[in-house]
Amino acid sequence: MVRAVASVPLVLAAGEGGAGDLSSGGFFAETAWIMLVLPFVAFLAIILVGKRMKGLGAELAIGAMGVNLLWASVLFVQNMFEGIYREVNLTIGEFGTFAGRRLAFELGFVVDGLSIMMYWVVAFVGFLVFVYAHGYMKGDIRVPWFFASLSLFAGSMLVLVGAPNLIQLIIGWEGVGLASYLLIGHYWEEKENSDAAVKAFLTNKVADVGLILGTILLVPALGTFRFSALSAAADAHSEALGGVAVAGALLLFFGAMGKSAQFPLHVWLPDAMAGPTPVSALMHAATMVTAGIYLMARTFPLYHQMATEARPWMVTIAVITLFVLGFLALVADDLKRVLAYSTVSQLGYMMAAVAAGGYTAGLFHLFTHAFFKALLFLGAGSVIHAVHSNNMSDMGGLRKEMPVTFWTFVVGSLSLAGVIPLAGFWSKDEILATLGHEGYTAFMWVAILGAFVTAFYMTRAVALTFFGTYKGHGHPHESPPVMTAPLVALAVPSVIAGLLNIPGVSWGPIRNFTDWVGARIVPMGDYHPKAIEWELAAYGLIAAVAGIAVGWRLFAPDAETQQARDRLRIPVLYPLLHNKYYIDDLYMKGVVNPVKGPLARAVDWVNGYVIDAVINGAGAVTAWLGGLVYGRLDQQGIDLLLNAAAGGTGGAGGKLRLLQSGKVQQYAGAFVVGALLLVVAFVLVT
Amino acid sequence: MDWFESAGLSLIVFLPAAGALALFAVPKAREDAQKWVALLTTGLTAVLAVAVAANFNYGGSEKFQFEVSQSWIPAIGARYHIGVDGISLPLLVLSAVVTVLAVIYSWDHWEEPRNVRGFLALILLLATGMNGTFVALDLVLFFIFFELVLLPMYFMIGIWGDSAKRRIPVLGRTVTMRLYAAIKFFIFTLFGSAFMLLGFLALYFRSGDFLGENTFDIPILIALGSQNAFGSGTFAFLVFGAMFLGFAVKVPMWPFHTWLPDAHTAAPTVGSVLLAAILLKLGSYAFLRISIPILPDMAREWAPFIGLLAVIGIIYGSLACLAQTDVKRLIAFSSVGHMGFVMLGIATMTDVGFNASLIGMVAHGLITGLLFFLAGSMHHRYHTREIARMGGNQKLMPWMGGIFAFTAMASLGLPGLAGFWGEFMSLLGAYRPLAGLSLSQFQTYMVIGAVGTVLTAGYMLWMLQRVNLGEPKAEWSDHEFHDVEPTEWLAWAPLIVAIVAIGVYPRIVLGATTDAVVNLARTAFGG
Amino acid sequence: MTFSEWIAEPVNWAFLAMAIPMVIAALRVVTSRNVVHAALFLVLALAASAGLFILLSAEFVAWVLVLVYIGAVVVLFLFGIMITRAPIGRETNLSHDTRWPAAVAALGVFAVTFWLINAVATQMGGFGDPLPAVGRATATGILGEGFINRYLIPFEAVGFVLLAALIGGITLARKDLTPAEEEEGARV
Amino acid sequence: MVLTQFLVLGALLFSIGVYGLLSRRNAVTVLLAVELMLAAVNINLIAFEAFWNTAAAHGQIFAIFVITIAAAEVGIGLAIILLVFRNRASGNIDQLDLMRW
Repeated sequence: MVRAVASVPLVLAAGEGGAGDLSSGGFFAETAWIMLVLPFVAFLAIILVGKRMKGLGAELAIGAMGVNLLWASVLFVQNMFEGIYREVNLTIGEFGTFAGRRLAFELGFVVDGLSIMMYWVVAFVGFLVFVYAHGYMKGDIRVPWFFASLSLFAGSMLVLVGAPNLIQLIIGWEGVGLASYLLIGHYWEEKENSDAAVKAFLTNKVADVGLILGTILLVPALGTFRFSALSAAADAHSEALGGVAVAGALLLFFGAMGKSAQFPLHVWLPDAMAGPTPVSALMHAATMVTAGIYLMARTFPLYHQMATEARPWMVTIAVITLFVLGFLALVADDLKRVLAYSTVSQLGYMMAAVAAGGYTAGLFHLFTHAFFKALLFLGAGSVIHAVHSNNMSDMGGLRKEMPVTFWTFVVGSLSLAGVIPLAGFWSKDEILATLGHEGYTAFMWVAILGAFVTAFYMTRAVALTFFGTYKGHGHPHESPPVMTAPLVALAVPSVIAGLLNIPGVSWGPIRNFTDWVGARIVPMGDYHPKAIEWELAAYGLIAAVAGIAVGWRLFAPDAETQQARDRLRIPVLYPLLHNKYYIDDLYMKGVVNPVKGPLARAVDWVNGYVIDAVINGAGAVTAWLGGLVYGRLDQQGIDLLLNAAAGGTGGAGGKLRLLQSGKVQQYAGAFVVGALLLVVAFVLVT
Repeated sequence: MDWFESAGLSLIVFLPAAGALALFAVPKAREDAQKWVALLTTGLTAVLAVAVAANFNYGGSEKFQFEVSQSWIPAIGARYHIGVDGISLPLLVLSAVVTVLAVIYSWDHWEEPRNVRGFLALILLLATGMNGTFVALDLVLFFIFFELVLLPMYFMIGIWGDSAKRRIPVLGRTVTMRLYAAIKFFIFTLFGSAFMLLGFLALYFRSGDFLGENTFDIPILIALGSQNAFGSGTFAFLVFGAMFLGFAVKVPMWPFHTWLPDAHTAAPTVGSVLLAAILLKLGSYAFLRISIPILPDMAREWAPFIGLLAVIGIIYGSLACLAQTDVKRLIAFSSVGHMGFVMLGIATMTDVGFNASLIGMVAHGLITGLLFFLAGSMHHRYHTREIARMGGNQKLMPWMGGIFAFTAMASLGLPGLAGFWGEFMSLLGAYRPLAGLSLSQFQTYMVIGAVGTVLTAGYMLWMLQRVNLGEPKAEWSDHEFHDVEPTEWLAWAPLIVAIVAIGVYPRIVLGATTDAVVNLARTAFGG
Repeated sequence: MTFSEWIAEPVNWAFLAMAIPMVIAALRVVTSRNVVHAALFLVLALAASAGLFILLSAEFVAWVLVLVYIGAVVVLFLFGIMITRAPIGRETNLSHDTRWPAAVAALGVFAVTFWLINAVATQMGGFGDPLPAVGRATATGILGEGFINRYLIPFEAVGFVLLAALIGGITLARKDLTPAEEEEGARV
Repeated sequence: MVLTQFLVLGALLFSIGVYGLLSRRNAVTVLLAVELMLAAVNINLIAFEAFWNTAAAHGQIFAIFVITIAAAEVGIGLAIILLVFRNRASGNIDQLDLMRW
C-alpha cells in the first residue's frame, strides 16, 4: 500500500495506460530519451573541449541536433500513419506521503502526438538555426559558449516537451529560462544586455511561482505528478481534483503567461531581442516561448473538462495580448522588436485558441508559426548581418542586394499576415473558427481586427527594409549560403504546412495534423471544423489584404515618403505606443526599484538599527545594570547613564564593549545573577 | 566487519580530534607534514563516513544503525550512545566530506597570522564536534558536541578573521570586526545553549516519573514522546520553548540571526564555509532529532509560530540581500532566507516538510559552502569584497565566474540542481500541513515563501550582474589574475558534482531520509 | 518540631551561642573599614565555625580549621596586609561607594537558597529530624583511611596543587632584582 | 538540632560573603569575603555529613579538601595582590581592568 507508486509499471504503453488504439511505437520511441540527453552531452563536451576544436564546438552542437532531427523525423513520420503513445517514468526519489500514498519524483519521457510534434519542431527549426548560426556567429568572441548555451537550451526544451510529469516539466521549464538568460546576455559586457537577461529571468520567475503553486495544488489531489494521471482524472471528472481544478488551472496558466509572454507579463520578450539573432529565432519566436502553449495543451483535459470557469479569463488575457500588443509593432524602429511584438501577438492567438477549447487549432498555429517566424527572424538576422544595424532607419532598398533574403522574408511575411494559401492563413482561420464556435464571437472579431494589424505592421517592415532607398552605411550584400540555405529550408514549410490540416481534408494513410496531435492518452474532445468556413475565411483574408494595402499605401516604396510617414507622430497614441503602454515603467518604477532600493535598505536598516540594537542594547543594559550592581555610580557610572540616555536621542546608545569592562567584580556579579536566574528557572521548569 | 559496525562511528567522531593531537607532535616548522596529517585524518574520516553510508541498511533507515551504547557517567545516567539513522546519515556524510574539502582548500590559502598547525587543529576539532553532534543519541553527549563546535569557531573568527574596523550602528563605536563578530557569535550561541541545557535537564528529571530512573537517552525519550508522556501542559511548553531558543539561535531563525552576517563576513574563508555548510544545520537537525519527536504536542502547538518566523526569515533575508554591498555579507543573508525554507518545512510537521528540510539542509550546505569558497577566493584575488568594485569577473577569470554563476543559479533554486527540491517540497508541505494546523495560515506561508523565491532570484541575479558581467573596472587593468587553481578545483569539483547529482537524482538524499521522516511523522503525530 | 521544642534543647543554645557571634563577625568582615579588623573578625567567624564542627562531632576538621585557617591563613593575611602597606587603621575607601546593588544580589542569593531549603525541607519532610546525638566523634582513623583509599587520587592532586601554589606564590611574589641588586646580593 | 538550622546559617554566611565579594574595593578584603563563602560551604558539608552519617565520613574529607585548596588559593591570591601592588601601587581591585579589550 505504502509502496503503491513503485508498483505502478514504469512504462505506460498502448493498451496498458488505456490509450486505446495507439501503438507503442518501436525502437525509436523506446530510445526517444536519446533526444533528451544528447544535447546535454554536447553541452558538456563543448564546454570541455569546444575551444580546441576546428569549428569551436559548433560541429558538436549541430551533430547532436542532427541526430535529434533524425530521431524526431522518424517518430514524426511513424506518428503520421498510426498514433504512438509511450510513457516511461523512472523514480528519482520518493519523498513522503499524502493521505497514505507515497509521493515520488520521477523523470522520464513521453512519446505521443503532442510531444512528437514538439520534438520535431524543436529539432527541425533547431537544426536549421544551428547551421545558420554557424555562419552568423563566425568571428564572435565566445563561439563555444554560444553553442554550449544553445545546446543547453535544446536539451532543456526537449526535456520540457518530453516531460511525462510536472516535475520534469518544471526542470525543463527553468532550464530553458536559464538558457534564455545566458543567451540574451551573450554580450554581457554591455549593461543593457545583461539588464535584458535579468529582466527575462525575473519575469519568468514571477510566472514560475504560478507554475509551482499550481503543481503544488494539483499534486496532493492526484497523488502523483504525472500528466497521464492528471488527464485521466480530468477526463473522469475526478472529485478529488474538483476542489482545486480551477485554482490550479489558473495558476498553471499564470506560469504559461510568463513563458509565452502574455499580457501583462510580456515585457521581457521585446528586450530579449538583445541576444544574437539566431537565439531570437529559435528561442524567442519558434520554440521556447511556445512552452506556455505547450503546457496548456499538455494539461488540456484539465481546462476542457474541469476548469471551464477559468477559460473565459484566459481567453480575455490572450485576446488582449494578441490585439493590444500587436500595435506596438507599428512604432518600433528595431526590426527585431517588430518581429518580437508580432511574436507576442501570435502567441496571443495560440493561447486564445487553446483557452477557448481549440487544442488542435492552437497547436497548428504553433506549428506553422514556428516556421515562418523563425524564417522572418533569420531573414532579419541576415539583413542585420549585412547592414550592421538593427534599425530599419538604417535599411531600405535591400531587395536587389539580397534577393534570397528578400524573397524568403516576403514569403514569411505573407504567411504571417495570413494570405491564402500560405501556412499562416490556414492556422489562423482555424483559430477564428474555434473562437466563433466556442461562443467567443466578440473576441473572434477582435482577432480578425488583429489580423489586419498583423498584415499592416509586416507590410511596414517589409517596405522599410527592402523597398525605397538604402539609408545605412557601407555596401550590404547577400549572406553566405550557410545562412541562406536555412532560409529556403524554412520557406518551404511556411508555404505548405497549412495544407496539412485543411478542414475536412485527410491525406489518406498519413491522415492530417488533427489526428497526429490527437494521439494522447485520453481523447482531447476539442472542436474541429468539418469543412472550410468560407465566410469566416473571407473575413480573415479581407482583413489581411486590407492591412497589406494600408501598409503599402502608407509606407510607399520611396525613401522620402518612408521617412515622412515614419515620422508620423499621432499625439497621445504615439507616445502611448512608444512607451509600451507604460507597463515597463510601471514595473520598474512601481515595483522593482522600490523593492531593490528603499525597501531593501529599510530592511537592512532594521537589521542594524532595530534587531541588532536590541542585542547591543541588551549588552548595554547589562553593562549598565552592572554599573549599578557594582557600585559604579561614581564618575564612570554617571557617564554610562548619560551615554545610555543619549542613546535614546540618537547618540551612542548601549555599548556592547562595556560588557567587557575588564572589571572582575562585574563579571562575578553577572555570574551570580545569571546563576541565580538559572537556578530559579531550573526549579520552575522541573 | 564487526569492528566497523561497532567502532565505525566512534572513529568518525574521534579521528579528527586524534589528528588534532597528532598535529602537535609535528614540529611547528614542518607545515607540509601538518597539512598531510590533517588531510589524512579528515580524508580517512570521510572515507569511513562514506563506508557507513555504503553499509547502511536503507530498507530500515528509520532505525538507528551502527549503534553503540556504553555506560559513561553512571552517576547521572549519561551514556555514550551513538548511532545513525536516515535523518542524520546525509548530514554526517556532508559534514565529513566538507571538512576534507576545507582542508584541501586550506592547502595554499592561509590567512594572517600564519599558523598552519593551529588553524588545522581547529578545523579538526570542529569536525569532531560536528560529526559528534550528528551521531549523538544521548542528550549530554549531544550537548557536549553541540557546544564543542563553539570554541574552534570562536578562535577561528577571533584570530584569523577580518581585521577591518567597522562602525557598529547604535553602538556608536568602531570595533575590529573579527573581535566583535567572534564575541557576538559566542554570546548569542551560549545564550541559547543555556536554555537548551535547562530543557535537557528538565526532560531528564521528568523522564524518571515514567521510567523509574532518569535518562538522557534520546531513543528512550523519543519512545516516551511518541506516547505523549510529557503532555501538553506548561512543563512541555517551557521545555520546548527553552530548546527552541537554543536551536533557533543556531539555525538561525529570524530574529536571532544577527550574529550570522557578522560572523560570516568576519570569518576566514574556511570558517565561513564550515559555518554555513555544517554549523547552521546543527540547529535544524536538533529540531528533527530532539524537539519534535520528544515533544510532539508542543511541536504542533509551536508550529504556526515557527512557520511565521520562517517565512519572515525568507522575505527578510532576501530583502536584506538586495541592500548588501559586500559579497560575503550578501551570501550570509541569503543563508537566512534559505534556512527559512528549511524551517518552514519543519514547521509543517509533515513527512514531506521534514524531508524538505533535510534535503534543503544538504543542498544549502553544498551550495552555500561553495559560494563562500568562491567569495573567499575572489576576496583573495581582489583584496576587497565590495561588489561595487568588482564587475567583469567573468572576463578576468572565466572559470571562476562560470562556477560562481553556476552556484548562484543553484542557490536561487534552479530546478535540476540541488537547491530546488528543498524549496519545492517545503512549499508542498506547507500546502498540506499536519492535520489540526490552520490550513489557511500555512497556505499563506506557502504563498509568501513562493514570493520569496522570486526575491531570491532577484538578488542572486543582481549580484551576478554586478560581480560577473560588464567590463572590468579600470583599477584592475594592470592586475594579474589567476583563474581557478588546482587546489581550488580539487575542493570545488566534488561540490559541483554533488549539486548536479542531487539535483538530477535526489534519491541520493531522499533514499536515506524518506523512510525515516515518514516514521518520524507517524510516531510523533500518529496516523 | 516547633520553635519552643527546638529552643528547649540545650544543645541548641550552644548552637546559637556560636552562630550569632559568627554571623555578626561575618558581617563585620565585609563591612569593617579597617582591614586588620576585618581579618581579625574572620578569625572569630572561623573559630565559631570550628565550634560548630565540634557540635557536629567533626573534631578533626575543627582542629584542622583552627590550625590551618586561624593559625596559618590568617597570619598570611596579616602579613599580606602589612606588606601591601594597606592602610592599617580606619580607611574609608575600602568598599565601593554604592553598595546596595551588592546587597540586593546577596539578599537574592540568600532568598533563593532559603526558599530552596524551605521547599525541599517541606517536600521531603525529613530535614526536621534531629541530628544524631552529640558525642560520637568521628574516629580520625576513618578519615585517614578515606584519604589513602578512596580519595587517594584527589589527595595526591591536592598535594600537587599545594606544591604548585607554593612555587607559584614564590614566583609571583619574588621581586625581580635589577642587575645591580643581584650583584649586591651575590656580594653579601 | 536539625539540619535546616545549619543550612540556613550556611546560606546566611554565603550571602554575606557574596555581598563582600561584590562590594569590597580592596583586594585583600575581597579575599576575606571569599574565605567566608568557603566557610559557609564547609558548614554545609559537615552538617550533611553529620545528618547522613556516612561510615567513610565523605563530608569531612571534602571539608578538609576545601580547606587545603583555600589555603593554596589564599597563598596565590596574596602573591598576585603583592605583585599588582608592586606594579600599580594600589591594592584596589577596580584598577585591575587589564582584561578589557
